[in-house]
Amino acid sequence: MKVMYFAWLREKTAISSEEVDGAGLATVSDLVEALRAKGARHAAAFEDVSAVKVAVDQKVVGFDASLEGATEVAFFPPMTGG
Amino acid sequence: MKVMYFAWLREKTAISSEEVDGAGLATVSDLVEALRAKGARHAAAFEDVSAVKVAVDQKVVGFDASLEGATEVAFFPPMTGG
Amino acid sequence: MAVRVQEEDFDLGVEAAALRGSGDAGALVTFSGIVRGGEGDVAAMMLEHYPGMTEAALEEIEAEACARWDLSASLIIHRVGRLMPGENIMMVAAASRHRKAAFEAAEFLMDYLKTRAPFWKKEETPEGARWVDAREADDDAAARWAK
Amino acid sequence: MAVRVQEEDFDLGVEAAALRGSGDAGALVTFSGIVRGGEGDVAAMMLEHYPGMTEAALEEIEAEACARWDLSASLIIHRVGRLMPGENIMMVAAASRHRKAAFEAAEFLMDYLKTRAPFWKKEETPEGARWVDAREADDDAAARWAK
Repeated sequence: MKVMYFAWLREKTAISSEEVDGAGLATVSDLVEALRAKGARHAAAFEDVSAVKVAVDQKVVGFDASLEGATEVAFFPPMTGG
Repeated sequence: MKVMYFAWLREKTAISSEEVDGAGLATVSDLVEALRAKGARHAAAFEDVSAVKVAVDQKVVGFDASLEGATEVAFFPPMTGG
Repeated sequence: MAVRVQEEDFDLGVEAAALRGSGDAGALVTFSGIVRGGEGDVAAMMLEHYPGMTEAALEEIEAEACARWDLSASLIIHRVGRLMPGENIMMVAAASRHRKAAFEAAEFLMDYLKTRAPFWKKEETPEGARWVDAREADDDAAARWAK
Repeated sequence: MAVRVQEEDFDLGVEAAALRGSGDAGALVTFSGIVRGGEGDVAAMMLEHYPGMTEAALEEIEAEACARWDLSASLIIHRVGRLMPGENIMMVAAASRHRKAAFEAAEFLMDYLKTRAPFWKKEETPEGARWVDAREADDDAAARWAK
């Protein structure tokens, strides 16, 4: 699946988007654990997920949401438009 | 004092403004009684004062307001601007 | 801070641009009132006012808004005379650092203008002319600002 | 009913005029968000968004407003990219027969946009760049529309 990062999550990971193998990842939380293991930058980005929101296929969901059938997962801080 | 009429009060009295001798008129209600006595048109205009508002020297007041020192009294229906 | 009563039309974009230039606003709310046509069969709208008292009342309403909210700019324009469907009747605008103040002040300006500024509307229809009745809802709307 | 995400500026007056032409509205409310300068020492504002999701979210917010209020027209425009103090960030507009619906719909559009549309602001200041924090007040404002 495609994993995307916005705002300071993009800056901390130094990545806009990357492909991640979703095999064995049932929920968003499982994905976050897998991402943390990728290295120091990812670990820093996900150090405090209370400040992180997630969208699966462009819908905001909770970290317990299923990744079944997901093609695009995005991580970002709370929105500040307007 | 100058007495002014707006909207349907102007149409019913057929007068925009007129001079009225304020001698002996203590309150707005006294003035209304005096105006009613002026003829059929005035009587018709003031038939139901529950639908009439009054301003003394350009401030909206009640019908029990004093006319002491008043130079301009205006009668009109509830406002409908905006 | 300005109040205008005029027969001429006005341009919302021009007025809004002038308000933005007059302070460090992050939020600008405008309200425009427009003569409705269509199903109501209103051929024209006559707007009468009480010269002198109208301007004083609008200035008082604007001063009250500026006392209640931290506004960088505000404006009330109201037209008088004969207006056709689709024409501007009036506008208010409120600019502030934050959107809540701008929205509240604009609504306050409208609610007070409706119930305290001496304007009267008469509609011309195919069945004749009729004075527009004051709406109880407008009194209720104004009452919510009482402190 | 329209949603636009763009780098280019827009003209409030032109947009408002187009909205008025598209229905029998008696009331038009607009909100403009502007980059504040001045005491905050913000030299520029960078606006990032999530292409695709942003448009979908704005369309959903607008559809929700149209389901809740009887609107003759509505509009959301949001800019992205680097904006200077005094520049437009975004606008919403709502037109209706009555002012209460137009005001409520415009406030609703703003409250939902603030909390549900994927935009992020970064301020450039003399001390460096910083991401703007989400405000709890915005969540509270959005929560009042829950039914």
